[in-house]
Amino acid sequence: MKDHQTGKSLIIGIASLLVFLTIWELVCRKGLIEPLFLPAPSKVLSRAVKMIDNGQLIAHTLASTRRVMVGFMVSSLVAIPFGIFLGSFGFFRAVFDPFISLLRPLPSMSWIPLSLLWLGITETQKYAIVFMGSFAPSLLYIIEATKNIDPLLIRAARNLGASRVDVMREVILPGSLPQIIAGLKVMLGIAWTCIISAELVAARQGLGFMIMNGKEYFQTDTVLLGMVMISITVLIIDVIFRRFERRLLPWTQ
Amino acid sequence: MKDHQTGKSLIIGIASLLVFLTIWELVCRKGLIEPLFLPAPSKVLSRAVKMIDNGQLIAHTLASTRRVMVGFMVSSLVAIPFGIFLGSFGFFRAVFDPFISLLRPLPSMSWIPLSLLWLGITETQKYAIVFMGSFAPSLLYIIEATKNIDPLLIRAARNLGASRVDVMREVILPGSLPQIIAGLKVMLGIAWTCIISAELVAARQGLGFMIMNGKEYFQTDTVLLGMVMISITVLIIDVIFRRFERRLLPWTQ
Amino acid sequence: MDPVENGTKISIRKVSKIFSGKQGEVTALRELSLDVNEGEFVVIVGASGCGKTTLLNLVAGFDAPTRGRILLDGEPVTGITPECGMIFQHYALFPWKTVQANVEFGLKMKRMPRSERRNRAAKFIDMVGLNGFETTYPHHLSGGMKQRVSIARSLANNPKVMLLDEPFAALDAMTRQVLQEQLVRIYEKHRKTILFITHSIDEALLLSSRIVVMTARPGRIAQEIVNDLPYPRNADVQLSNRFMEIKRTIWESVQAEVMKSMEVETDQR
Amino acid sequence: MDPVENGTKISIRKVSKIFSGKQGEVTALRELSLDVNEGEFVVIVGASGCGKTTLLNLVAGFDAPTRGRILLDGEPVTGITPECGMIFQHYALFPWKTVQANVEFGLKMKRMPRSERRNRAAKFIDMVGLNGFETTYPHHLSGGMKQRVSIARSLANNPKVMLLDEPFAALDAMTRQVLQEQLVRIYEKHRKTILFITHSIDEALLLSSRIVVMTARPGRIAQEIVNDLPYPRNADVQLSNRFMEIKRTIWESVQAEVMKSMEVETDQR
Amino acid sequence: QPEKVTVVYGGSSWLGHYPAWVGIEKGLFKKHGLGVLFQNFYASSGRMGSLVAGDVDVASTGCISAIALMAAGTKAFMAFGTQDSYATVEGIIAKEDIKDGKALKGKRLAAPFASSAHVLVLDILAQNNLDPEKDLTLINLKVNEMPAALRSGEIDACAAWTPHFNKLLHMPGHHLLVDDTQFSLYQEYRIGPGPDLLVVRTEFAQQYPNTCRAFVKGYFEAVDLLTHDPEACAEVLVKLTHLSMADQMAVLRDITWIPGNQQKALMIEPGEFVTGMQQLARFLVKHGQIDNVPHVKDWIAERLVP
Ligand SMILES: Nc1ncnc2c1ncn2[C@@H]1O[C@H](COP(=O)(O)OP(=O)(O)OP(=O)(O)O)[C@@H](O)[C@H]1O
Ligand SMILES: Nc1ncnc2c1ncn2[C@@H]1O[C@H](COP(=O)(O)OP(=O)(O)OP(=O)(O)O)[C@@H](O)[C@H]1O
Ligand SMILES: [Mg+2]
Ligand SMILES: [Mg+2]
Repeated sequence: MKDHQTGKSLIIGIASLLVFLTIWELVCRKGLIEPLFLPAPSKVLSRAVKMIDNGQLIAHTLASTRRVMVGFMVSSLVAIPFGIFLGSFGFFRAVFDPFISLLRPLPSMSWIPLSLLWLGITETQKYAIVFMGSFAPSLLYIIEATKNIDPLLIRAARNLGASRVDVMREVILPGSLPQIIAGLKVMLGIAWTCIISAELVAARQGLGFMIMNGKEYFQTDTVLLGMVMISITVLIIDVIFRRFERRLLPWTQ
Repeated sequence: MKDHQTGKSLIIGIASLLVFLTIWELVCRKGLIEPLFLPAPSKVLSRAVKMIDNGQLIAHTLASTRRVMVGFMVSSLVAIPFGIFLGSFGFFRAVFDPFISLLRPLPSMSWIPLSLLWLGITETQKYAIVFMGSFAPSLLYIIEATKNIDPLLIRAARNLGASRVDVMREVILPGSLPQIIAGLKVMLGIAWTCIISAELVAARQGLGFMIMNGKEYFQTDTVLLGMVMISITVLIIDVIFRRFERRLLPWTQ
Repeated sequence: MDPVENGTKISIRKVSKIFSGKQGEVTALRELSLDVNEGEFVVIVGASGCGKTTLLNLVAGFDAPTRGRILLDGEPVTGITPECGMIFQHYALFPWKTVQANVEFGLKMKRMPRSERRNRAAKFIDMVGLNGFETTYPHHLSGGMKQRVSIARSLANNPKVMLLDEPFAALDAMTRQVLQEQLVRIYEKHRKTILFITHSIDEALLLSSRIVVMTARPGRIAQEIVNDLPYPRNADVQLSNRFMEIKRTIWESVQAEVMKSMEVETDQR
Repeated sequence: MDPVENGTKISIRKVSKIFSGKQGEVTALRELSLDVNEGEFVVIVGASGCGKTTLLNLVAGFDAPTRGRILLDGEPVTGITPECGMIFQHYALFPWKTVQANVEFGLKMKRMPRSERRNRAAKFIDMVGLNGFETTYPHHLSGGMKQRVSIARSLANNPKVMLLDEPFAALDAMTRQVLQEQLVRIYEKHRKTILFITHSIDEALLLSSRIVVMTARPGRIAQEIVNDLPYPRNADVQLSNRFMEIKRTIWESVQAEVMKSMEVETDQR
Repeated sequence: QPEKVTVVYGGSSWLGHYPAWVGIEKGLFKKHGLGVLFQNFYASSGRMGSLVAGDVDVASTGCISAIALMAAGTKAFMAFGTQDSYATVEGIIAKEDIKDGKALKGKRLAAPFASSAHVLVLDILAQNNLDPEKDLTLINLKVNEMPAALRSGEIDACAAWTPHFNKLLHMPGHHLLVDDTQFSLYQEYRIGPGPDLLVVRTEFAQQYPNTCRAFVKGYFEAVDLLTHDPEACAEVLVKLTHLSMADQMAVLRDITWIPGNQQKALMIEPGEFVTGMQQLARFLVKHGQIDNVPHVKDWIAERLVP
């Protein structure tokens, strides 16, 4: 019954998307909107065909995706163990708390000047932007996740002879993993924001560059295509992530 | 005992911050780091004093804050009722689902070209960037919040004679409010990201402008000061938000 | 319209309920028939998973039977109706409403004027002994107090029938006893028709005018016992021979069904 | 070191526990003394909030007494010790571990080699009748099965003392009965020293060799009753006059304490 | 008499906007009954977007931006003049060991993408048979970031325009590799990669022809003032550019202003500037920067050209 309903929702969704696109196309064809402001979907599509043909679309998409993935992976690989550690030991949490609080609210954009000074115009700088933009929020999220672990489970583990380090590895890590993964999904979205910002400056590839360059040349269809590509890429990565999640959390169904 | 512990954490935190700042200052004084790359905290402080004196710091901070607040308020005021509505009626949720899915992953940055075309370089354009960057995630969050309501409560309400609209107002809205507010706190962070991006483009005021302008003139201290100001402003707004939250949710403690 | 016997409040006629899920179909109830007269206090006992909650949900109109039908005062139940007030095991109070506002809820839904519903709510808060807690949020109440609010909320709405799904299961033994006594007092005073589910045979004996034992899934009626124990059913009654006798009868009947259901559970694996 | 009577396993000596929270101090226990001999099955009953869980936490070393001391085999308890195996009301199984891995947990913590702990776990899984469920996650088990895993996990660790805090309260009556019987069998076989908390007087009577009734908060010992009912405590024993007699005694004692605690609750408002 | 007394002008601190600034500061527009509002925009695209969206009435922009907008098919703006002709305000600066264009092979060359400097780079590379994708690393960098990048050795050469161009020129160890006089179209049509173009919103021009004519008059009076009394102009310009008086004068010296009486020849008859722009459009399509070649003549507001 649930499956049945999901199927029905999907059909309604597709139908409403089609209706929307049709109206948009018609409005543009009638000339009610200037194409500079909003090109017809068919224009965007033909731009897509053109850019797939010359390989640019794939190149830009892969460039951004690679940057997001590298920056995000590095950020997660540092944030998870560190977060679990801070979540387990109150003293160190207190030591690092002010830094996390101060770093967390900083948008990735605001790191661009410093990162340019420190790292120059390199791919590393792009990774660093993603890293700086997603590290502090990830860390905070992971620490929060460790707090939600049932303290009874920690008691039970200690009662069965687990040391504090055992508790960290055997209880706090797996216990917070579902929430950590949920958080990382959100972080992945933030990482995308970061990379689009980073690609504004000193990039000659990537979807962010594509959008900005499209804007410079007043190619609104390129701008829209770039936006659609971001959506689609994020959605695809989401699906992959979900697969991966099921593997990693066999006990949650 | 809890209070006692929080107090202790706070002391540890402040101490570790002071130690960090002292080391930073010393390293800079010894000339181990070029001030262009990283100015000493005292430099940042004296820049702050200077900019407070000439009123600029306050002006930039207020400009950004105003933009964030306006864009965020409008986004919330639209997203909350609409989200509650979509959360209550599965059919409309299905209709709007594809649009939300497509809009959600788009970083606010990617809206800059279109918003410039549509709205020009106006304050409205800044609000629009904040709105576009935070609306779809907010909406999604609110719909998720409505899903977490105990279905038993809906049954109970219906059993006591509530109509579907009554359920929406009396159960789904208040029931999802705590989670909505938690989500809005996250969204407020996103709104800040949006405004810093928006201020990159043709702004003459705001912390984003201040950072970018500082970078143009190689005033790394101004860049750092801008970043610190973002952190502090967000933290202050967080505290205010928490006050407000307690008012709004008297039943949660 | 089928002719209705005089005094029959709820008539459950050859009702079957089949759930179809991912793992195939589950027959929760099969051709179950049961009549409940006006003013009866019927307690249903049965093994876990035998379909008791399902049955109650059908009577309340939360769900529709796959086959068969359910009549309330001779009229078929077609949707959720406030005439059957439901009281849930986990109280289902609105956490964002004070005790007062919770009790007023049904009246507000009827668009009763504020002052009138305030008075009416006060009366029922008083009845369940919660004066002084009007402005408290459920969060701050103990389990027993929550369940009393839930009962007051239901009573304020003046339902003809009260449906209770293991209302006291989450409470400790002492609180449970207090609430059982209170429910009996309310029943004696208002003479509602009551359908009550429990796992506890002691509770069934203490409360009911009739006890219905259900079979293991798919649920049907295994046995009906008229409970003729005298009121008030105090400690003396509970230690009487008649009490023991009825208890033993039910115990054996239930145990046989539990054994069956456990076999099923093992089979499923 | 105080001299220890021969056979005294746990010695609780004039223990007080005071919690200081936001609303001031709460004296949970005041000068409570109790000795438990090796191989005894002591059941503690008492009103809600009288400090039963607090007492058990002190024995397990989760918390330290404000005054007085607790000796285990004559040695003061100074921290969490695996010698006192705790079984929680809500099982506290690790949801991310299979039944097998849960039961192995304590052994893994002792760095026992994999094959050895596998065998030992299998033995205890078998004992609680869960063969075939080794690779199942707790999520897929019923409440009763979860509690059996929790018992197996504790037993595999071979604690000298077992502490059980209302272990069966969340289960339905039928499952509860099955587990009670199983626990009695385990007790008879392994002769652990057991400290068991319950709200149910029936349960206390069925399981204990001694019953301790606690006073309302601050908790002290109100009464101790040696339970001399014969084993096995089957339905016949439960309907015997001696059973009724002990039950009535305890009931009256507990009721008096409940009344006191309810007065306190109302006072607080 | 002007129908409307306020005109919104879209500008920036770029030298192409000096006449409008001078006109405002020296009261030349006021003389014709106009109040001109100077709106600052960093990027040409933002300025033109605002123009098309109706927030700006008159603006000056780089040709490339205007051509791109024409290629996008919008008729919402018209061009009516070009105020400056310059060479040597834009060019490629390289490390001293890079002697000629060919030597750029394998180097790291920076240019702000989608700008005139970018176009210049593409042209110079083509002249030297270098493929921008394969033969060297082309980096997208804003002009103001170039000094630091050059100093730190992250890049070997960069293409920039004034005033950063002048700063870069004076950096020790670097020299001017090429300037805009070597742009292939300059030799033939006297058009650099990014000359400035004066544009007006079509709707505005149609609605308020007198206002527009008054603006044009005031504007070219300012151009004349810039030519004849640069010191007086520099005094007010430093408020816009934040340059020192000396630097400001140095910049002014490099510019050749095109007075109003030469506009007709450039824009209409024979219209060599328009022909040059047409070539530039072809050039942009050839290098894959825009999709189609617009017919530039269709965007010239002949009635407004002085
Ligand atoms: N929505 C549903 N979808 C699928 N199966 C269901 C659904 N609701 C109940 N069932 C199944 O129907 C059977 C009866 O469930 P029900 O909840 O009525 O039992 P119950 O007698 O109330 O049990 P308990 O004493 O544990 O509350 C169970 O086997 C259950 O798994
Ligand atoms: N960590 C704590 N901080 C403050 N007060 C506490 C704490 N733990 C328990 N208490 C208080 O101590 C008293 C005894 O609590 P305890 O949990 O031991 O009771 P209990 O007998 O186990 O009750 P129940 O039968 O409801 O489980 C209660 O009044 C409780 O409010
Ligand atoms: Mg049920
Ligand atoms: Mg307890």
